[in-house]
Amino acid sequence: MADTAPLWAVVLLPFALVAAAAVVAGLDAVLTAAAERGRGGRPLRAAPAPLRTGLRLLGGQPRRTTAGDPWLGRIGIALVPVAAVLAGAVLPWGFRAVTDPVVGVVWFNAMEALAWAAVWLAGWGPNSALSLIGGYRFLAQGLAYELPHMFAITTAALGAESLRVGEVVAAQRGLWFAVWMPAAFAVFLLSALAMAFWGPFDHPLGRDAAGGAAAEHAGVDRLVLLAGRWLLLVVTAGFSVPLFLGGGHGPWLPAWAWTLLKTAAVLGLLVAGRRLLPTLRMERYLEFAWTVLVPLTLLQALVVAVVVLNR
Amino acid sequence: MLDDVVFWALAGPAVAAAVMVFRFASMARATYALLASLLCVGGLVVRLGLDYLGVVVVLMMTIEMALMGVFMVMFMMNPAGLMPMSMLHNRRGAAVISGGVFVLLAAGVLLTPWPRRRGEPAADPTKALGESLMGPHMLTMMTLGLALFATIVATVVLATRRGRYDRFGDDLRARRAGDRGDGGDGGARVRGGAGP
Amino acid sequence: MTLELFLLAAAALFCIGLFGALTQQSIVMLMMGLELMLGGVILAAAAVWHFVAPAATDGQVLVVLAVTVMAVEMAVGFAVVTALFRTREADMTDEAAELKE
Amino acid sequence: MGLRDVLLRIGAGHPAVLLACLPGATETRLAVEAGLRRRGWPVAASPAAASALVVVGAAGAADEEWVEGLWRQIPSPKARSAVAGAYDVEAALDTLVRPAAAPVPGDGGEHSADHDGPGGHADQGGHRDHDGHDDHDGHGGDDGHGGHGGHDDHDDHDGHGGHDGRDGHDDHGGHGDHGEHHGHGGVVAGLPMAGRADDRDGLRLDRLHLPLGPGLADWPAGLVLDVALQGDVVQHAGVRPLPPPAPGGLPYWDEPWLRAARGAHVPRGTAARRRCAAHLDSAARLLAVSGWPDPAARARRLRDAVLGGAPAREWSAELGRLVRRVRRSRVLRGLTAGLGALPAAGARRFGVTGPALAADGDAYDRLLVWLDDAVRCAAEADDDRPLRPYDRDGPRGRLGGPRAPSDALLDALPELLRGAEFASARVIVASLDPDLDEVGAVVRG
Repeated sequence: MADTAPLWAVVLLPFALVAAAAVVAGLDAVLTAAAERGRGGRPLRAAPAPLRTGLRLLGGQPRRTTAGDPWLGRIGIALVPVAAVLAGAVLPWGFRAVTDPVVGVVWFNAMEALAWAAVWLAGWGPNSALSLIGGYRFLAQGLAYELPHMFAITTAALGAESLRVGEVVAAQRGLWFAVWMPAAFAVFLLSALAMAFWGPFDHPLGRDAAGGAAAEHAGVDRLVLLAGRWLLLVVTAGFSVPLFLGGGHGPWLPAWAWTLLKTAAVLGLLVAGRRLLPTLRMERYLEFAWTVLVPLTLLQALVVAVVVLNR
Repeated sequence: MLDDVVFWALAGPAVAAAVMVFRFASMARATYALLASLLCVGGLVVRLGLDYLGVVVVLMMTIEMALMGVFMVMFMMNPAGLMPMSMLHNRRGAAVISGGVFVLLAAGVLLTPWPRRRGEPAADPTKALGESLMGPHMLTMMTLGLALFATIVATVVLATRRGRYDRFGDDLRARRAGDRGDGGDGGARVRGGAGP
Repeated sequence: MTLELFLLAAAALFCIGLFGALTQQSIVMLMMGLELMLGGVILAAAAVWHFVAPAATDGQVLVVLAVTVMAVEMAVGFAVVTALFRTREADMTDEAAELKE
Repeated sequence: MGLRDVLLRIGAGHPAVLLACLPGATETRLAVEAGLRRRGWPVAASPAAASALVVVGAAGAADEEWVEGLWRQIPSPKARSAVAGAYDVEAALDTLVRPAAAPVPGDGGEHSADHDGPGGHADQGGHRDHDGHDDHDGHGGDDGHGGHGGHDDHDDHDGHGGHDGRDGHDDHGGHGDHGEHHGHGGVVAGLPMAGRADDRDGLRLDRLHLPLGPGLADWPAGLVLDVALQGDVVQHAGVRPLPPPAPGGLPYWDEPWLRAARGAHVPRGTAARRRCAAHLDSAARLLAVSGWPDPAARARRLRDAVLGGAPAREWSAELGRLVRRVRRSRVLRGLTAGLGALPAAGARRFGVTGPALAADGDAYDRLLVWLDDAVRCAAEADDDRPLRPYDRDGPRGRLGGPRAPSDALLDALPELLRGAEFASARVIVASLDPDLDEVGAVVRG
């Protein structure tokens, strides 16, 4: 069912992801402006704010810190968007992905883990206490979300009896996985936020630690790190579509339009839902993740396994 | 041809990064050099047709090394290598031993008449692996499972100093852990102060 | 791409790891040596599977085993270091040896 | 270069502003925050994120140093201006985006924006510049534990501002080795190495001493805490003694009560509005530090509406919605409950009065007391009867005693902070929200 896209898709992918990231960031800016200025403050005019910030950072100077390890830090920063794009390579547009390896689901997870390690590097590089605290926070966060996240992904793969993303989509021709694996879907959405260290999981870049892992990065470094974060959000949210929302399946519209619509809906839900929650601190969230989410996802996987065996 | 290029492009950095692990004076660099080396190993494994295991190696090693970095920084005598450090002992003996082992292994590798390739890989090696782990190699799988479980228990016992009695009171009746205010490991509330 | 080349690379990784494990004083660094050695084992097992017996799954199972051992070794290693650190500020192998006395 | 100029021009129209708030300038800060909000300019959380610095209030000699430290750490191109009073906020903010005709060296004082273009004075703060990692090559990796090594870039009091925004210029290549190993006795690159000490978890990890504040976002203006961190656990915290207060006006939040005590005619509505706004300001800080920017922004907008004199019916409904929303959040309760528990008995011991005493509990309880009090005050906001001169209950506690209410809050801080993680420590400070304007100022009325 899933074909590999033509070569030009490889070139197009990063640009498409960046464009999507810019739109999502713009939506977030509008909602932020609405909270700050109220309806009378014309929040829609804030939409291009992330782009202007990006251009400002592009023109700004990077900076150095005393006795830092700038190159290690930069490797970390660069790895964030690179990992996002590599993970995005297995995202099917309609029914076509840039590449659809046999172990696409595991590949996606591995790339996310790479971004996880990268943020620590970005926090370590500048040799500054607050920035390192930010880096450590993301590691702690990973310990909390990674396990339920893996189980959620595994559950979807289990339901399709395949690790190939294309086959996971194909298995949802009739019924979306989100319908009969609601717990896995919900956990995946949570961990999509956590993975992009955004929203209620933005503690690694928390304002309370002066920006955490990003506290010391300026100019292009900062732009790459923050843009990489939006890319990660787009990619992880986008991955919930083939995993749980039936990918390109849907009536009337072409497959790519359905993918776009569903991705936009998930992203809109996440960006709007962020307003409802304060930042989750891991020393509190970890207990919840391990005592509630892990058993929940395991149960979900068990249910799915039983269904799969009996059909 | 392409295979050869890919092999050298992965094996070369793997060995080079492995050497750098013990040459860097900075914990972070050493850890991430090790990660780079093991990622290359993962790439080679994928190249050998074991997609699943290769990607799993990438995934697991990334997570492991990221955690390792933290422990490094926590526990090393000279955590960041701000000063040039040399924490070696019996360097010469080790060089002789490992050099000798390498010569032996290399000789074995080169001199052994390796058998011809027998059979073809299964259409889906991942599935074959799964079926053998759940079939003929069930015992291995069970042993691994038990070992992992024992590890979880043992490491927690070793690493933590406080048990549930410390957290929930002597009769375990407390509804909330006494250290809740400090997250998972708040000795301050328990012992009422800093440090022993 | 031949079996010998893969095995030589694996042997190189193994021996570099061995050197590290033998020389490093810090327990954590020692574990890094062990990880490298296991990396070599993984590579060798995968190569033998591919070039010698791709029909059987034993090579793959060996890789799974090595990956698990790495995880276990890491976890136990850090737990031991933490425990040692708690009892006495010791994170070096020599100091740990003194603790026995 | 042409493209870069275009980028700079676009970026300059949308600066991220770092606020350097000085004690005694609360009213100015509110005006600046409102001005920034109107323009939609983001408030930066760290110098690296900023492209402009706004000094809020009149800088005394003691403040000069850290303000300059912040300025040095902002990457160029950057602009700067100072706001002395609420009246000239707009003009000062305008100067941030107006291209300077010529680079003005140094701080031109009030109103003058200092545009430090890439060709500007290259020697500023760059003497300790490390040339990337080139000069460290011989040592394999000097990155390091200096992260634990006593250097926090935001609070760069000791002036080792090795941050230089201009590494595009090789001005310092020749003496790029300034920071190399000054002796190996535990000082690296001019930074002391962390030493080990006992800690909360019995692990004797490295301990790092660093000052928190005064340049942090959502932080009480003028407060500096000297903390010892192990990992991100605060092992010890002390309030750095404050410089003597500048003579001058009354502390903004306490003004109505103090003026009434002096016999001036102050309507009760004014006092109620001031108290309501003070609580909203504190709550906004706590919410922002807890990572909930949405209601924090709403609280700030409400605060300005309350102070702006709009009739209560225009904003009380929205205040009610905000309070309900915060009260309903079980997540917020789960995250802040148990932090900085200060039971009434303990509070009395420190002499704490006001909301912190009434809360008789943790950070979450204090937030609820603020919010409820704000709602109560909203009902009196349009009361024109005069404030009774013996009514001395200011927003942070009882005025007129020998010590200001915030003095007691500051006394309580160190004990509450010990053993808290960094994020929890921020929440605890925000939940007490001491107002340094009143400390040492003339509060006896």
